Amino acid sequence: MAAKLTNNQIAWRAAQDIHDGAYVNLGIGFPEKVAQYQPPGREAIFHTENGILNFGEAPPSGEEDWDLINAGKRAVTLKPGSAFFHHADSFAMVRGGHLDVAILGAYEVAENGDLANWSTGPKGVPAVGGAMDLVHGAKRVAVITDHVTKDGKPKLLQRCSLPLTGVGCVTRVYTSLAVIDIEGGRFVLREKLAVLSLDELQAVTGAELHVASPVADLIVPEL
Amino acid sequence: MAAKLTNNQIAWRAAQDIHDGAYVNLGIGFPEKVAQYQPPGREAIFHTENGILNFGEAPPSGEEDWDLINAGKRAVTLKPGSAFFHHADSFAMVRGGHLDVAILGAYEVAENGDLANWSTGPKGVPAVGGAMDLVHGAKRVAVITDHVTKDGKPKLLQRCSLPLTGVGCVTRVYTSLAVIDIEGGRFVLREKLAVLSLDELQAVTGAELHVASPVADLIVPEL
Amino acid sequence: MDKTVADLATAVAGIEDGMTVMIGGFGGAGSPIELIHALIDRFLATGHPTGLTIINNNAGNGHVGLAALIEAGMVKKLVCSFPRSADPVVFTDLYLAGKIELELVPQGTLAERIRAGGAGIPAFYTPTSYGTDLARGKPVAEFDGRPYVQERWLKADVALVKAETADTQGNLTYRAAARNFNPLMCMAAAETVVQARRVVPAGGIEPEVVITPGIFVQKVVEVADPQQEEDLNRANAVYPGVA
Amino acid sequence: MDKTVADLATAVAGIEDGMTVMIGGFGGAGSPIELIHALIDRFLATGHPTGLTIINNNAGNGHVGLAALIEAGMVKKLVCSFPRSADPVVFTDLYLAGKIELELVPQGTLAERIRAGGAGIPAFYTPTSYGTDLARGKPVAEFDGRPYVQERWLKADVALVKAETADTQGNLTYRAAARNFNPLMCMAAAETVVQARRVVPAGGIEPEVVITPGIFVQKVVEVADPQQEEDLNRANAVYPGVA
Repeated sequence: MAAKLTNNQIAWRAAQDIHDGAYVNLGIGFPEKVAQYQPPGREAIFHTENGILNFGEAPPSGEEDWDLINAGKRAVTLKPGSAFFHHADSFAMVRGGHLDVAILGAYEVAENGDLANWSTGPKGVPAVGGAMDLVHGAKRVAVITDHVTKDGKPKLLQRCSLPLTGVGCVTRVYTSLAVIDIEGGRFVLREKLAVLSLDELQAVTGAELHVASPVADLIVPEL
Repeated sequence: MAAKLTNNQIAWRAAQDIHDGAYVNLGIGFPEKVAQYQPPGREAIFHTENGILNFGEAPPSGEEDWDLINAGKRAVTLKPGSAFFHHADSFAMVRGGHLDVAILGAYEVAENGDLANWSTGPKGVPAVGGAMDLVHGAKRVAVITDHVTKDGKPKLLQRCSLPLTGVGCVTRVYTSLAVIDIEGGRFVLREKLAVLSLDELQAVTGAELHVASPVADLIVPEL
Repeated sequence: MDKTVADLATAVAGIEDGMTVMIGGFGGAGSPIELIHALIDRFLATGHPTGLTIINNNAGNGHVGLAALIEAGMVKKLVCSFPRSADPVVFTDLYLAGKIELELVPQGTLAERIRAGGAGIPAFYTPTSYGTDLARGKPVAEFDGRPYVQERWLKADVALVKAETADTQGNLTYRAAARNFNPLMCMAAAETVVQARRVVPAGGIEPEVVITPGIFVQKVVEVADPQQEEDLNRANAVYPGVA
Repeated sequence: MDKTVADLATAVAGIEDGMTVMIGGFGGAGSPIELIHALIDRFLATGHPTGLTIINNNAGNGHVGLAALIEAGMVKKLVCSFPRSADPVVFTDLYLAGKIELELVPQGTLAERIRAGGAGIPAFYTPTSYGTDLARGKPVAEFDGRPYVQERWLKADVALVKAETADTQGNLTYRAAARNFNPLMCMAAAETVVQARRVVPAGGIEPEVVITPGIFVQKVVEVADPQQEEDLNRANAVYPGVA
């Protein structure tokens, strides 16, 4: 099982499903990469919890304005048509169902759509940020993640073992090996790497993969 | 009992209790008159439910801007330091306890602080506007009113007979005959017209008037 | 991304029989007269939409705008705080004849319910209306020793909104007290339709002064010289008027 | 009416032992560094205030601002959504040693609870945190077939806020994403203390562009050239630093 997508390639695949004109929130860290791979001709408008709509990429080093940051506290720039607002209005956008898609990272995703991505347990300082809000309200909540943990354990499970971020909230998972929908409390396989058999994929997945329609090859460019 | 204050005089008396720098909402109609009688040297800032702080008097006829109106839908002007905001922010000011005083009209006021000022019963079209919001939240809710109805019946009662606007909300009543506080579920007389005996005043009041401290003469200028 | 549409008819084309429609404005200020009249035009031409539930602070004035919409017989129910006005004859007559429903809501509660609808808050507690007829049947709870009434969110299928400036992405500013309910209704409707006095390209509104971010807006139509309800009523205007 | 005060020491003079203090900012953006440092100065000179409950999105960064306030030992409890940071050593050490309390609140719920405090809404329902550890012990209710968690308002004795421009009546504008929690905290505190880069006379801010109306503000102090937390941390600044 040497073959797997890089993080950039996972992000690229997720970006292909974002429609023109979509309002999108990308979780901090890995999901932020999705913004780089918008298909040409499609314009997504990015929302950040700390009060900006329609921000753009990072400014050159040394030209940062530290009042112009995203939720990950990284400096950003503005695009034409941007707007500032306070935190209550920002989360009205989130909770009120105004975002078309939120793309988040995950420690674990369960076949019932439960997501665990904020706490690895009782050790250390707990910190939740906007994750629990983002999983509710966005019309579509997707996860991008490596298919397995660093030590090879499945991240897609029957039930999450870590503290939950949200219940039954995830509808699609983009992993390093496959694209999987969550429907009716089941993982439904949509795409997988061509080099991988269904059995091989099932072996690194912690819950049953269902096949409802022909499984497409997961094809992404070199990135 | 010919002697009584005019509406202008009642409004003048209420205005004397508004401290410098107070944020004030005046109910539509009669209470709007209070704004004219601010004591010199004191500056009150007036709030209107429909989204203006620090508005001023009406413009000359013919110079109205119908986007610049108060809650009574009358044209107003702006003072330096004014601000516009939407209705939810406006009622956050009301409900959130940010107004120092709200001055309202009344059909009836009860000795327990209940107010009835929005409905005269099941006939006709009911309309409430912002009255039920205003009676909650303002630090001080005062009423200005004639002491009796047009046909001479008491408006200050043991209990309201008309549909309530709010429960236990009024703390001071400025009438055409007296200034009366509501404390501990009782009317406490503070000032009365000098020409009127306590018995005469009691005779036109529908609940017992208590006297806790010397009753001052209610003295107002000719207006 | 360009949310502008060509004309008023296209702007209101999504409104169907039985829908709930929020209409901005407080009295005449901020009332989207041209959008309302375009809707009346469609009704007169096609018989639709009808059976509408309208959410507005008032019940219209005179014989234009919301009052004309009611007069045309398109409204089944009104949710508002103050359905009395200087010339209330249209609504009053229908109401007293039992031909129109009324849900009376205190003004601040109306505003907060609409905001809650837009913000994904299904219910909240307010001191407003506690102990009054308007709290009847609503759950009551005590917090810190004080009683409060539970109120539910309000949402709509469509909101009709009047703005001062819009950009092509739907970012909006308003004019003076014409702001009132408009920004809240933008948040609470599945489709928000805006008439703006001026439409500018994206970037034409400073991001600091945007009042309604474009995420809350679906359609924008320019109405360069909008009518003011108060002016129309002072001229005794009647819509659609005599042909 | 003039809400300006002469200096930072006067601005923070009303904060007493055991008070609840909201501090604006998200990370470094909008963080009122100079007000926080003035409070630390007072503590170093007098031993007060101490035992504070601080409400902020974060737990500070590095050794300035909120992190320095915690480091000085003035904070008993923190209410926040994300107490982890690039240099979290101050809060982390105290927390793991059991020397500081933490109430962890999802970011959107934190914002809404503060707004509710300012708007007189004692409680509301949100889908956020339903079914998670952070909903434990909170009432749950179903609306339209979906479960929601009841959350309570948050209020404070004092709010420390950073603005761009203030007028003498306390009307405020902010700068870019430094707006964040600041306007909400203005609403939710008994006394709101603002540091503004520029103070102008009443009328110096267009009424259309006021973000925080003056009714929510009690004290204003001009800090013409405010420090930015991110810059301080990149310079490894420590407050109060070596004498």
